[in-house]
Amino acid sequence: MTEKQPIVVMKGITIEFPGVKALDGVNLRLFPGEVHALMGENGAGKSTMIKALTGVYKIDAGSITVDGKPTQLNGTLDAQNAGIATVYQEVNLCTNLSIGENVMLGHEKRGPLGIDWKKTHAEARKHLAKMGLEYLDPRAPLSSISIAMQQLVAIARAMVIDAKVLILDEPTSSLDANEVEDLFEIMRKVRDSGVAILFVSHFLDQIYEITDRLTILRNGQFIKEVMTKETPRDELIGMMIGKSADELSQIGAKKARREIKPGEKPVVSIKKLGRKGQIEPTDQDVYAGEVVGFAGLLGSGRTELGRLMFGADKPDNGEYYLNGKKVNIDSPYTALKNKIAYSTENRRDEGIIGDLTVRQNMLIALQATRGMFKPIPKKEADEIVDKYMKELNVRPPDPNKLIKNLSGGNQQKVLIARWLAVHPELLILDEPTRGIDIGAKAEIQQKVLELAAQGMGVVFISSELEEVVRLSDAITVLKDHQKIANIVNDDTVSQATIVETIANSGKEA
Amino acid sequence: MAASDKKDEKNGIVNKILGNNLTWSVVALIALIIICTIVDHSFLKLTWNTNTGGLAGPLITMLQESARYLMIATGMTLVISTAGIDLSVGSVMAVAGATSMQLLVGGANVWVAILVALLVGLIIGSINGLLVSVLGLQPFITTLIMMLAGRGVAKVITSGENTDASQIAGGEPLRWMANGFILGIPANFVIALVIVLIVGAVARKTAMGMMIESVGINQEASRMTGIKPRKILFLVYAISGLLASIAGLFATASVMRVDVVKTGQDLEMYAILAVVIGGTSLLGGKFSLAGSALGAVIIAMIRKTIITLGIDSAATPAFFAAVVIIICVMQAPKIHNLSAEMKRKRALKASQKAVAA
Amino acid sequence: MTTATVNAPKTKKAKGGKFDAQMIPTIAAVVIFILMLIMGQVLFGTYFRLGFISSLFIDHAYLIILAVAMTLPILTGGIDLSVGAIVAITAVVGMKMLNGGTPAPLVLVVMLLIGAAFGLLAGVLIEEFNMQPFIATLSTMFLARGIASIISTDSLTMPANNNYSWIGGEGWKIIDNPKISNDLSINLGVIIAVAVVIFGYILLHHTRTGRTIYAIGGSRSSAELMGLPVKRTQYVIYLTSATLAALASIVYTANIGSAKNTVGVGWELDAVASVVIGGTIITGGFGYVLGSVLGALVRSILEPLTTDFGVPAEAVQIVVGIMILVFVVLQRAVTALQKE
Amino acid sequence: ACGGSSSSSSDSSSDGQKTVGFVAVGPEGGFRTANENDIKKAFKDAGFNLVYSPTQNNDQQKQIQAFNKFVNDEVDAIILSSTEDSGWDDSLKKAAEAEIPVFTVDRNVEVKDAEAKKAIVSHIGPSNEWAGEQAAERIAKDFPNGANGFILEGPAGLSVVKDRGTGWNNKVASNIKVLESQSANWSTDEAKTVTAGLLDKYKSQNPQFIFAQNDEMGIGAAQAVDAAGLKGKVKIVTIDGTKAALQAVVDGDLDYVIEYNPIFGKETAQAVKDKLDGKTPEADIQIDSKTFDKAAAKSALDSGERAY
Ligand SMILES: Nc1ncnc2c1ncn2[C@@H]1O[C@H](COP(=O)(O)OP(=O)(O)OP(=O)(O)O)[C@@H](O)[C@H]1O
Ligand SMILES: Nc1ncnc2c1ncn2[C@@H]1O[C@H](COP(=O)(O)OP(=O)(O)OP(=O)(O)O)[C@@H](O)[C@H]1O
Ligand SMILES: [Mg+2]
Ligand SMILES: [Mg+2]
Repeated sequence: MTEKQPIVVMKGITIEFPGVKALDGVNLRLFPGEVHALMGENGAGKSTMIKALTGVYKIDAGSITVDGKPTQLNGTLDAQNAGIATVYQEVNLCTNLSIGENVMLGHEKRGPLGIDWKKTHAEARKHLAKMGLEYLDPRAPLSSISIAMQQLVAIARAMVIDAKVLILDEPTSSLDANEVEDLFEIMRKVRDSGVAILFVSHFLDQIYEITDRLTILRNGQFIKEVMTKETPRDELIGMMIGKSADELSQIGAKKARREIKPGEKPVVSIKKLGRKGQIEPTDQDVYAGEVVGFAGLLGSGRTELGRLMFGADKPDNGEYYLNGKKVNIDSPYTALKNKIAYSTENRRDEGIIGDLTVRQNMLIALQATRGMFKPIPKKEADEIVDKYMKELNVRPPDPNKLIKNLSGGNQQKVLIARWLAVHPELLILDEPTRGIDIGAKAEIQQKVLELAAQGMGVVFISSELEEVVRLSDAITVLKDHQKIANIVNDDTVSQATIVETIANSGKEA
Repeated sequence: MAASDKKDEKNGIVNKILGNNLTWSVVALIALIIICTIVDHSFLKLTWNTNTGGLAGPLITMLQESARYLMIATGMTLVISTAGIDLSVGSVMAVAGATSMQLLVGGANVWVAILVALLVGLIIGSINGLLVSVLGLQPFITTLIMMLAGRGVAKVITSGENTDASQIAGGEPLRWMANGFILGIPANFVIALVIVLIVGAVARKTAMGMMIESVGINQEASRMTGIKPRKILFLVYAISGLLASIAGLFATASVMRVDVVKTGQDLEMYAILAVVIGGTSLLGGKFSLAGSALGAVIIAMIRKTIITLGIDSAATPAFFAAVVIIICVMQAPKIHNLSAEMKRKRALKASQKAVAA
Repeated sequence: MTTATVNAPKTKKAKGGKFDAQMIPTIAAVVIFILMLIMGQVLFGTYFRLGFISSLFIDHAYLIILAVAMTLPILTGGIDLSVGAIVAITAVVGMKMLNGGTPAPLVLVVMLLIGAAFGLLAGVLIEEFNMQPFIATLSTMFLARGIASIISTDSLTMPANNNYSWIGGEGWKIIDNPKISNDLSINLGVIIAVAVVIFGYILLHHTRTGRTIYAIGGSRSSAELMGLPVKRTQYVIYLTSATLAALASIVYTANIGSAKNTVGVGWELDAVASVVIGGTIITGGFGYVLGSVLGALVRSILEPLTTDFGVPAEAVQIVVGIMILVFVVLQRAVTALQKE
Repeated sequence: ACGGSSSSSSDSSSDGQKTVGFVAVGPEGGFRTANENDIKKAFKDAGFNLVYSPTQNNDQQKQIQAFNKFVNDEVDAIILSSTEDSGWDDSLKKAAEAEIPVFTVDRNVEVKDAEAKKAIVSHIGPSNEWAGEQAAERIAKDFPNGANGFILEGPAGLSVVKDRGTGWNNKVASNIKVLESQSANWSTDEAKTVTAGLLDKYKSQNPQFIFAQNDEMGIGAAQAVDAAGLKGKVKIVTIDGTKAALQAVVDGDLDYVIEYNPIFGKETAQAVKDKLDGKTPEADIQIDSKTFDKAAAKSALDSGERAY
């Protein structure tokens, strides 16, 4: 390895939040023309490290050197001026503005009369095209596209400045395989032009595909900097979680199929349930103890179907049967009353209630079903919180922390605890493993299997075909806001089966 | 090592106290009282007034005035916690006052007058609530409209007169409510305090407080947990209307006369200031009723200070602004993080030196 | 990890048409304004008179300026409650100086600077001390009004030949009919107001600062993470709104030739109402200056309409309130329908 | 511009009824409501079509707007009850050009412009300065040996407040010491608070009188005095002359009330009528006001003639 000059050197970075030392003397070096991955469990301090580099957080100790010069970063603007472009973990764009503007904000093309919108939009189109988004109208509002697409737009935005350093914090968590491929294509191009890329992902496959160098963090501590090629998976996992890889053996566990007995009644059965513009009238049964996977491409309508089954959107068509009895589910409240729960894919906007504590976030749904004036007795509440904090291994294990200060993965666990606390008969999980580290992912998958084994009906929505296929008893395939197939998941079914189903239906249509 | 730990802990407590909004409110209150005592040496003196059957003295009149601020600030706290605002409380005070006075003059029983006035406040609050929750109108503009229209309603009720019920017999209970004493303490202050405590108990002992905060923090996420945000929104505006009508009764019963233009005028601003001084953010979320109550007393105290210092009436608003700005600035994170910030800077310098070396 | 190679059906194009939804409230304001004028004309026969139109603009040039000023903070989800009080303090100082023999140009500059100073103070309180705009500008409002009263509580009249009142006054008659009610006239105040509107439009739609204002309204934290100069923009906003308030004061005082500490009480709420009627969302992110101008005009003809309809005095405020309410509800309904 | 008479007016004067625009302050209770109701009634009785336009918050701008609207509507006459005494030049000039006669009521306005002056035909109303002078004289009479006391003012900056204050200062005796002047915002309730505060503060200096610039504040002050157990020991003088205040004089809560007579609708209507009939009404029509001590108040109330 020839020793190149690093463009960014972070040394001894320490950041303290009230009560937590999020980073403790962490080092990081970024080299031009390299993709560098920051590795670690949820809450290891990856995003915090990134925010230190982009001036969002002030560092309590340590130094940052950019291009050989010691640098004081007092804000994102400073970072940008130093040539650091960033895509943060949570999409941070302005939904009230157009797509094109979000790409170009702060870099609009100017003419003699101020901003020249024609040029600006043309420029935006160019950058969107680079991300394979040439079909988007830059004048359309950002709110008209899905979170996943917004993520791509955010990446397009990062490419606008001539960056020396490009930071991508979990850009792939909501993308499907095609988009990931497209993204990697671009990343390679950018890397080859001499830019240093910092990349975060919980998908080991992706790490090994795209990165050159790794920095591993654990619990806010710097563990090691290694070259990707020289580090076997087992060793990497070991460094990240501090346990041997064997302990994660359950990862491969496949669900023992639950056979539906003839004449058995489904817990939930929807008939021609639909909503104009969101999802065509759909039939779907879910049996007790069954895991039904929803598969489909981005924007195929999986989320919409899930939301409809939860009453988050009001259906304008169809019927809803619960244990054979017709019910009217028209709001999350009635759904929860009927023991149907839904964990959202949009954790930040529809999931966590940021300024409440972990404890309150866990209990709030149960409380809502009981009613405002029947508070959960303290003892019962303590038991519930205690149980799920342990069972789901929430870290830090302090239920009185504000949930907004938890790492993404731990927030997800708290949300799952929230829904388990109401003891649902049907639990709809929309992208429950998105952005979650391999350890936690295994834990959540394990939990899903356990719940099903205990007799809960589960709808499992995920962009990762791999886990859908592995965990589901039946797979519902959606495309263009329509259910196109219902596949019984026996041994003959693989990811390829699903992909084929989607592709073929396209040809027929 | 252990010693430094202990020091850290001590520092932690000090920081906690310094970082707490209530601390600065208490400091401000005490400072105002001290200033008043310096100017008027008998400011803290309490005497027994046989004429009224209660304590008398500057502090007592201050508490008497604070009762109405306590009421509207409490309602306002709940509304602001849902990320809303209620600009109509001043007008609701006028409407409730006008209702009760007009009824008394019209010969109604005093209890009927009180109940109807409360009901009217509740109704106006409920209309606000309906507009905000069902129609989804913006709270600021909805209650701004109600602030305009409410004054008009008060004028319609009294046909533009300042109805005076001071000569009407049988108004005693109402008069007592505003001017009487319980164990020597102003009755209206005691009543207001009891109501604040009840609201506080209901909010914190049931899940109401948490749900209100939840809606204020993230309405959509709250809906997804099965909370009905519309119900919560409706509830807080209705409560605010009801409490404002109690404040209106305090204000009018104190002189048994409603002033259609002046009763409750500008009091929405005082209520909002009280809430903010008390540490509840206008952006919604976590609320502190104790803080707002303290804020309400501070507002009354500022006004008392103005009288005690004999500040020229022309300069009153400027003095008010100065005090508010000082309190808010002292509460700013920048100020109470000052020492921590300096420490951080020092540490950073040291570590940079270390790196350079 | 799947290695699917199906080409995603990415043909679903996001429609550009939806973008117009943001403009609907503003368009509604235009339509309703015209309808109100027509109604006034049909019922009372005076609303199309050139004289009526002229005084609508001349008498409300100040409100148009204030509405533009208020649009900026509201677009970010903030507010500037101090504009009315800034009109008062600048007016009082301006008149005092004129009476003291200060040359008019210097007076104008000082008035604008005083406005700017209050804007700067608001900016400092908001950005450096984390005060919410509502509270910060409420404080500067009390402060400005208090200082104005300390300076003088007299009704101050301009001296004769002051080189100042030419900004307001009757201005120029463009169409001089035999009857004054049919004259079309315009004065410099109106021209200033138009210039302010153009300035507002260019600022918001053709400068990066303007776009940052919208971005802050969408999400301040996003704007910050995007590396936009949020803090600087906030200063620009409150400086601009306060300075424009001083400009409104110039136009107003030039028009009536006198000033006093009580001028402008409640104008901030008129400005807010104008902005909201014009379709700007009070929580920020959406809205147009042009809407605010129309809002100001709509707000301005509410009073003549109540007068002509002979609304009982006690009920005037109720009717004005209900009219604004109907307006807001209508806009909301139209927007909701569009979304369907 | 010509015109002037209403022959071409498009207003609702179909039956030859003259239209008069009333630029008013708005119903604010007390004096104001009585005054405006009286004017409205008098004009109706006199056969005019009175178009009434109130303002809000005493905002002169809304009054100017209403005034200009009346000019554009080509009304036959305008009655101006202004919140401010200056700032009317431009509007009056327009009225002069349109030959619409203007009558100022209650408050006179200052006009610099010669053209604008022509528009004003008469001023009708009582005098605020006079009322203030009466208050000073009464206190001087009550306390020939001097006394300490307070003044409760209206909101800083209103010209009524200044005029009543000026009147007081003109006639106040040298041995009468005003310990403090505070604004109680015209409000009963605020006056009570303020007075309670002042009584606390100046207890040692034995305050003996309060001059409240209007009845509302005087009544509030009386309640504070009563609560402090000083009823009768502190003499309160107020201006306006509402029934409630007279009753308070009778009850001994107030010492003396100076009327600021709001009842001059008839006189105003007559002046307008004269002008429109081609006569020249007097330029300054002074409305007489009374003063009430206990006896006068009792007989006034007993007569049952007081309208407000
Ligand atoms: N603003 C904050 N206040 C307090 N604690 C915080 C704050 N932000 C982060 N933390 C804590 O700092 C630690 C590191 O968080 P960070 O977001 O950097 O983790 P991460 O490695 O990015 O995890 P993930 O993979 O889940 O995104 C966590 O323990 C988190 O709870
Ligand atoms: N290509 C697209 N163009 C415009 N709007 C889209 C597009 N794809 C999705 N949407 C809209 O975005 C919203 C969210 O779609 P989303 O992508 O979440 O659907 P999904 O099937 O749940 O996919 P995923 O769960 O992978 O995000 C829907 O209203 C959908 O109609
Ligand atoms: Mg992270
Ligand atoms: Mg989805």
